[in-house]
Amino acid sequence: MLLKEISYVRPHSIDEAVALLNSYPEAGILAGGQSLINVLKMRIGAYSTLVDISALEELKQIRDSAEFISIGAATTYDDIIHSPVVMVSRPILAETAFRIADQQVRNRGTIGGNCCYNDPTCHFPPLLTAMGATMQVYGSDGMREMSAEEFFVGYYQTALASGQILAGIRIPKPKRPYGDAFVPLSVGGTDVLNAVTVTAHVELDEPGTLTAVRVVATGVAPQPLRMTSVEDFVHGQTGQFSDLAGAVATFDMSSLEPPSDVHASGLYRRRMVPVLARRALKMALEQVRRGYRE
Amino acid sequence: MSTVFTDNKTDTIRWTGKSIPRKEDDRLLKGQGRFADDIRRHNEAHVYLLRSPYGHARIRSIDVSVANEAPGVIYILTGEEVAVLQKPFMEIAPPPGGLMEDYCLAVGKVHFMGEPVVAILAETEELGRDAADLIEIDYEPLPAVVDGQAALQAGAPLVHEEAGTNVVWHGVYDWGDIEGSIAKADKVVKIDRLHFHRFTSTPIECNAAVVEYYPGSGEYTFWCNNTMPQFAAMFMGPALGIPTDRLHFVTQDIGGSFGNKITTYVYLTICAILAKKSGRPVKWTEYRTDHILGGSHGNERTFSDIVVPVMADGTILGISAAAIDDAGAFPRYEPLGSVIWSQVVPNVYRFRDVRIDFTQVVTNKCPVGPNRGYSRLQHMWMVERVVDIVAQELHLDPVAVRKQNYILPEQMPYETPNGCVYDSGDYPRCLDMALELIDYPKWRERQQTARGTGKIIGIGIGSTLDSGTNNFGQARIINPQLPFSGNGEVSNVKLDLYGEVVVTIGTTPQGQGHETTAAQVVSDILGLHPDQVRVLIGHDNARNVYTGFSGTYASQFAVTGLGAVQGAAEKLRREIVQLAAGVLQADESEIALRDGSAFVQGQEERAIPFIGLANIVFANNATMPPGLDVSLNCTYTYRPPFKVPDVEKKFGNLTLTYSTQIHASVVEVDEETGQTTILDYAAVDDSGRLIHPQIVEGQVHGAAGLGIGAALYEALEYDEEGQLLTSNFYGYKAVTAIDVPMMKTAAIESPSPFSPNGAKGMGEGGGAPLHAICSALQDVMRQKSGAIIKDSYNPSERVYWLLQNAEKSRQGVSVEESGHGL
Amino acid sequence: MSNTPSVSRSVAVTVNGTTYQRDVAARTLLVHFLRENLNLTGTHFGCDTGHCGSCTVIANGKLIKSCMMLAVQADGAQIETVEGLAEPDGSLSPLQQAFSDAHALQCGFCTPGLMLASKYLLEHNPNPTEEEIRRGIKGNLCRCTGYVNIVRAIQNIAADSAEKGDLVK
Amino acid sequence: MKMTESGSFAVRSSQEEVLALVTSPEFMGKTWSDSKGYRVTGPESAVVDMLIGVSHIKGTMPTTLTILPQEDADHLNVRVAAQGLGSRVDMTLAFELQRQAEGTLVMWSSDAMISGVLASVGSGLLRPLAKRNFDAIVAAIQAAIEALYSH
Repeated sequence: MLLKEISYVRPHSIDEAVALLNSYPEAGILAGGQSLINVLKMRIGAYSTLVDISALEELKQIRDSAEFISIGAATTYDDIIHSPVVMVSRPILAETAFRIADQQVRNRGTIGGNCCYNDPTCHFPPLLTAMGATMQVYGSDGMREMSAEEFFVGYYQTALASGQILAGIRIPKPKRPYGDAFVPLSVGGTDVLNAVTVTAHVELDEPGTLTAVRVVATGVAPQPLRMTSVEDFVHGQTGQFSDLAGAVATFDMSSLEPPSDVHASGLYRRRMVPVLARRALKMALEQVRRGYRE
Repeated sequence: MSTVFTDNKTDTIRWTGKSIPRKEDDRLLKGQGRFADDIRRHNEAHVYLLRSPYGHARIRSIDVSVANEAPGVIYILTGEEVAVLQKPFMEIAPPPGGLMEDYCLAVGKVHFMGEPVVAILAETEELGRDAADLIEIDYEPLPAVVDGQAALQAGAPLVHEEAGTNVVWHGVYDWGDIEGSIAKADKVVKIDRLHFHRFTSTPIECNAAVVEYYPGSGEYTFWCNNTMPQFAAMFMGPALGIPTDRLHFVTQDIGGSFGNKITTYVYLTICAILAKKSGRPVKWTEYRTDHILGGSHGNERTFSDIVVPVMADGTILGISAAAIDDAGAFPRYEPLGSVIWSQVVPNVYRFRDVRIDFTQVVTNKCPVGPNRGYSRLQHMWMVERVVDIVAQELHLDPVAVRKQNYILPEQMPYETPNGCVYDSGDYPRCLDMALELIDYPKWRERQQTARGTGKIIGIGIGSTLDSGTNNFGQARIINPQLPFSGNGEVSNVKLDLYGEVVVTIGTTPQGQGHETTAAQVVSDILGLHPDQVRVLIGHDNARNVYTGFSGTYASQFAVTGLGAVQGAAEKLRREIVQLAAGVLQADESEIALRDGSAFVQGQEERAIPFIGLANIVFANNATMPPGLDVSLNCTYTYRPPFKVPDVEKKFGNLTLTYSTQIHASVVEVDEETGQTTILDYAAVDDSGRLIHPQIVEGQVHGAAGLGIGAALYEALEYDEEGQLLTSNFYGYKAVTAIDVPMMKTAAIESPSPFSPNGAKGMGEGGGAPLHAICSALQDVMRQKSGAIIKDSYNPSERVYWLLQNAEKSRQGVSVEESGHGL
Repeated sequence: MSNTPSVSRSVAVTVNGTTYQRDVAARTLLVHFLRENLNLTGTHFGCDTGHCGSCTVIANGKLIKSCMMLAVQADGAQIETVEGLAEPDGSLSPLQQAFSDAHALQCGFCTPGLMLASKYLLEHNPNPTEEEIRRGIKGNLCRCTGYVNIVRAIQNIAADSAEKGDLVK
Repeated sequence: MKMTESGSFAVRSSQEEVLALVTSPEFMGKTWSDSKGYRVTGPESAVVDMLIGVSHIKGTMPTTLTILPQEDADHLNVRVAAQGLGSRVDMTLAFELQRQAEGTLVMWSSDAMISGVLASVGSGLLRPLAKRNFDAIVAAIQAAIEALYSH
């Protein structure tokens, strides 16, 4: 509870934030603080200067366009949950955000913080990976974009270089019927800690075949893991596809080396992947078949 | 249950038995409670404790030279100095446990992760914490022992070399004729091992204290939240080399304890030393990680070689087992747990032949202490597991087996094999009520229809007793030298100068509503409204009365606390009546009390208000009617009618009252993941006569909530090196509102013939949810793999593996046909 | 405008309608600021990882845990704590009364946080289902009540306001 | 939390050359990867200010390396003790040097114990991270030996 002495600054713009980040060694970004402040309490935190972006309006916008929803990195989970744009275009974002921690944390925690922390129990890294999202990284040389897959590098690690800020996230809006499902295995109670998650995304193209299939597991590998063999198996099938077990069986679970910890053993995590993968695919396919979220 | 009773005799309203608004609520709801950390003293300094990162290590050296120069540092205390300033704390155990040396800071080596090693006193908490980062300690890590059974093995690392063994206490409890019952049994069920896991109730308020030393009188004042201060004093006085009357404890509002705040004397001693050294009031604030690492854990217990002789109809004749109780690194309340379980030897059952070979050991883990249901829940869990395993392995109905074996209401009062007397109760009726609350037949049907859906429904029962009001004489079974027996609580009820009714007691309430229930009792006796009764809460040995047993623990307030209040109020009533009779020139038998006045019955104009009576005694005593000797200041000590137990036979009445708690649970297990969801839950309790039904129901809810958490989500898990892997609420998954169901409750009232008010102590709950959920999971396994639930902690993963590898769990479980009857 | 990091700042924080101007270290958590600097000890803390919810307050209309916010971040904020819940005449608010009536508090330590969480929930959802209530207070641990009577208190007050047709104060 | 690792690599340097290097606290201090700096504190010891961690969790752990007295020419043990971030790391790093036709085969094993905050918070996730850190150290030692040879 007792932090090290720390310097604090509240920039007025993202440019100023980046400038501050580059001017002070050991400076870090404070957004919602719902993970970072706890790390600082344990005095295992890296930063001696906090650049507080939580009040920067330019990072808190949810914008709608024909192709994308853009969400500012400092947008809170609660704002995502209550966003009409999200509700209309990609409700899975709100449904998933609603499962994070509790009301208090959702009121301050941000989507950008969730991504930058990139704990394997975090909700957004797998979801954004499955949605084919683009991460907008802002540095002193301006804005750069990278895919979610490129962004989430390993346990707690992202592709953000020092001096860079995650400014926003762009999430594509499918033009076809689609389905999204985020299926966590929470241990320690309901929506307490995601030991393993599987997220699935499917779309149905004009001829009625499944396309843009993405199945992503977390908790079993350093980064959100694309289960490509499953994706390939489902890709091109008809909307009536139902051989979930067959699809999931294509994935070589023994290749996974999930971590063992006090929350769950590696073996249990590995065993849960096919279970959750079937469930996630089933949910996503049911949505597609209902023309849901068209 | 909320009717207002009218007492025929006095024609006054009866407040007891009624759920009146709690007197505590107003201040607590406004944020005006006074909790230990809310206390501030002028010029206070702050204590920060640097704790061991190791489970077991020798301290080679501690270098505080840099830290000493850090900003704001006032004093740095290490074990080296403590060893000079403090005698080792008294040990309750005889040797070998009695040889174990316990100091407030680690001396020479660290025995568990989180043990305080250095205490830094600084101007602020932050500066103390900053200075801690500058302290260099050279440790030599030692192999750790973290398992009770392993601690007994030859060559195991010794937690305390000075004792020469890890055994704290060993004894064999043998009642009846277990060999005989094995010989005559139709079948003998054997279970190799059952394990009751380590968890803790973790009150939301952690420990805290402000400690001040007055050199003038040599007195220390502890504003703290310790819940058994005179127990603390008994350890601290000799350790500090001062008379215990120099230790002045003040407790006010306490944010939960569940027993966990009893053993904080170790920390209070650190504060006392620093307060004297520095001449400053010192403040210690504990945070959650400190609390989970170094507070007080529940006892972990492993049962092995369980042998259960049974008749073909399911009648259980007895149980033989070995128990190894893991006390953690220091026996700080222990080894009392090694005997306290024997308050409930047969649980609610009739079997008479019992042998338990009981060993308590130390390990490199946090010391244990009382934890809601203390020591009895482990034993009753084992008995309940035995009942379900017997039912499953003999293909009998678990409900029928329970009813077959329950002690029956017509047998009450019932003397158990070890001489405890169950005062009253109706277990079959409570079970029927619990089954009715969950609609048992409906769930048995649903169980069938759920087959093949991937979800398995299980129904379980937990039958338990909440033994309340200890006979401390049982401590002599552990150590015949101990000068304890019986129990007692004291209360003072007085009229203050202006006729106000003021009540004091020595208890340390932490949510049980003592202010309210004490006021109810006094109101009935003095003819008042509870708003007219002021109850000074908390234990304050300079202000309030107290005994050596004062405190709030062991489910005893309704009996000892209210028994004392009742006695004191009745004494005061007699004095008021005497005085009023004298003043009003009436016969004592004509005097009645109502609304703060004494009057002559039938002639209400002949009255004198309490203020008038108080005036006569305190400020106008020349007008006192002649021949009267009244003080209007009445103290009464309630002592339960206990005898010293027979130490040799380990026989005697160890508890005054026995509340019943019968729980029924319905769970659904996801076959593919092992995730368990509670679908329905019922708790029926019988706490004798209810003083405040709503408070009693609240205790039932609370005990059930903690038990559900412990059964499914909460565990203190150490790795092989003694690292606690669940040292905060991230790892220790305290149950949230989502996962405790809207339980159904009902109560019956079997008044206790032994307590002064017919009430029974209650509140600990006997761990019934652990039993009921394990029982429901056993019912799940019975339909599927036949796996045996051998652990009290069953998170999703464990349930998953039980479904996957049933055979492994069935190893070591067998039913043997006895020679007889074949 | 020069905007440089500093280890302490002057802040103006409005708590329950009163504005306090204080110098505060950047490392000070809001909960410590409330308790130590302002002596508002009704806001408690029961953990060090943001799980227990005892330190819950409402900041700028949002329910938050004051142990996961720095006091310097509260500069200019409107904060509502348990001390601001009662009626101006000192009597219990309907929410506080509902807690007392349902015996939704025992030791009372988690209660301030729980009442603020309940208030926030009811302001945003005056007629919540049991599931919504449980979700709404999930961030507040209580070890005394098993949550049963807390859920009931919230249900009762929701039912009361539905009857009276007014929103919870 | 206990962690054991082992592996081997071949270098073109002779056994004597390798031994001369790995018994030098100067060399070991310099080679220890991800450090803020080091100082030799004796003929067998050095202190390295190791940078550890990822993302939010980062810090410096002063790490003492002590080269233990050798029992024979083929074996070498280094004791590593680090303290910081509320945690401790105690490790024994053992090298076995095997003469080969061309150079030396270095077989190494490590036996580490992590205690304190990092062990109880990081638990399972620490393992892959620690392994990565450790692999980097071994790789650095290997590279340094190789680099020396090529000069």
